[in-house]
Amino acid sequence: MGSMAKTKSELEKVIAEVRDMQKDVGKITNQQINLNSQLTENRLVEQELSLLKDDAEVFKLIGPVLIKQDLLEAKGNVSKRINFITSEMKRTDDQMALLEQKQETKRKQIMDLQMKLQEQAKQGAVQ
Amino acid sequence: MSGMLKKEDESEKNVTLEDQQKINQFSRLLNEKLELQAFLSVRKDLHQLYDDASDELMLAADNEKVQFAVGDAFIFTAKDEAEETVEQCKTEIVRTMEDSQKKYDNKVESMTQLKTELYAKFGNSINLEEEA
Amino acid sequence: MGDEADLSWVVHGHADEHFGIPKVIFFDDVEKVVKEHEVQNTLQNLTALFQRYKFWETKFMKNKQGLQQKIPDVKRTIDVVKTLQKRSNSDIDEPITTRFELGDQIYVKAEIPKSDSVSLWLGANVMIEYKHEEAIELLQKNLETAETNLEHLESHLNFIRDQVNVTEVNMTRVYNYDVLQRRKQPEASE
Amino acid sequence: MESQEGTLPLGSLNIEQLQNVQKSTEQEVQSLTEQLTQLTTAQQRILSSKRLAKEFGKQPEGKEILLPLSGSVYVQGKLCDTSTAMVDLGTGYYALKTLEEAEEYFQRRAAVIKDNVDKGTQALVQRRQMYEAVTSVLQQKMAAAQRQGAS
Repeated sequence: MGSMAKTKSELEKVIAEVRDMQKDVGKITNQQINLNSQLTENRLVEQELSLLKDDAEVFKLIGPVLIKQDLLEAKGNVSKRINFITSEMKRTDDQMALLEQKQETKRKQIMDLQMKLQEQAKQGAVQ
Repeated sequence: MSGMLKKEDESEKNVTLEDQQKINQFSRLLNEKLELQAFLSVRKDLHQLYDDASDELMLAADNEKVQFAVGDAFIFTAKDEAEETVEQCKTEIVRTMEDSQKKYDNKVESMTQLKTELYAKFGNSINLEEEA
Repeated sequence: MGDEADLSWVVHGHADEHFGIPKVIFFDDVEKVVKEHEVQNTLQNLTALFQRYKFWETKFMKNKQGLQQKIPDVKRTIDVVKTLQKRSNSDIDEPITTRFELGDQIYVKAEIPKSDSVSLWLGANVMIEYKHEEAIELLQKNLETAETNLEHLESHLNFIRDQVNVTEVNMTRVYNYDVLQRRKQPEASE
Repeated sequence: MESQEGTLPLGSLNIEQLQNVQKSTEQEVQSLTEQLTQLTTAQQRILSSKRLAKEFGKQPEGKEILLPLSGSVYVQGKLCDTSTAMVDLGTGYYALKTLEEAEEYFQRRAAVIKDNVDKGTQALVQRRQMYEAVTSVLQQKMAAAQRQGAS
């Protein structure tokens, strides 16, 4: 009975860990969705800026103020932003891959523990 | 705030009406605290935006007019006037933030007090943590 | 809420100040309640009541969110009129140059001659011209009304949430009492 | 979700698994439908802006109008440039354009959305077919299970 209780509490612990990981997966997924839509929006802006004539008037909204911005500067800023988003996306992808790996390990652990528990139950019944 | 009192509890601590009122009070405070927290975080972002606006305005040419957001429209405004308005808004934002921060601190303080009292009586059989 | 649970003994008489939403009775003596009404029946009634409170909570929350959107909107409108008023009170006589929103994502240029009035859209196809200070006064009144309504809503919500808490605590206490009783007399349980 | 959704061997799934697939497919259908509604609304707004850009060019300069400063505040004003517009490019960027250029801009935006609408519609049709397939297999299996239980 004592060893079974131990296995049980171990199992509960691992299950709780997996649950926490799933929460993290959810968070990262949200980040990914967010980054993705940011990327799409910035790409559209990048494309539009590239279509403008060199002397076109461009403004940037900062807080409540629309301030004139040099077209080249605007292009530079948007491309910097896109680079940043792309690297963030790579970071979240890596995080996700790592998390999936960890989850896989934990799931195996759960299966092992469940098997152990069944065996212990059998032994207990025989005795 | 569901299930503050734990089920299948061994202890036979009697819950009095006074305890119940404390639990209600705690729950109210928690709600108000979370609202203030959200408000403060929005204000903080807004303040940052206005800060950025000040910085950009400083860099703009003196004789240049900027377009200032008014309602859904923009109004052409002299740079110094825009700067003045931005500063006024910033002061106002800071004021509301300080106001809310004070309220927030008060809630936290009252919550800590209630927590101490309730935990002293119910120990582990009550859960007053803020995240499930 | 099609359940026909008899809730008359778990709630006080109607509390008129909260739209007739009843106040739940705090069980001073769980044992007495259980002896009179039985565990299952008590829990069932409390669950039904709990669900009603939750329904009211959701309803009031929606109203609150609506008001919480309206209030900043009115404040923004007041800001617009105040900006116009400031300009009209200044010694600048040139018109205001603006880019206004012609449609989604498109703005065009216009001049607003110096003036001391604005038109307010009051809904239902009604637009009325006001002097700046009249407009501000009217909008301020709207704001105050909205803020008072919000306060009332908050007080109803607080009341409902108290009822939710008491109902929950009642349920847990009845449940725990039952568990304890069974543990004391294991032979009595079938 | 399964990677090759189209070729999911529905026949080999048990009732519980089928019910899960049915539920998740139903949710997908629902969220796709919502997305499509949003896209269509956005599309209509953009096309309306395109029409406005065109119409605006026909207005005489100096024309007196009642212009909106917010949803509920209007003031008397005069149009002073009916050949240029400022368009919102997104992410806080705005640009001045001739009305013709503005029209082209909205046309491009509308094309991007139409692309998304087409893709979404295709996905929706596919998901609906999937839902129907799952539902029909599920009904068969349940009927079979009932017959077995009855005999």
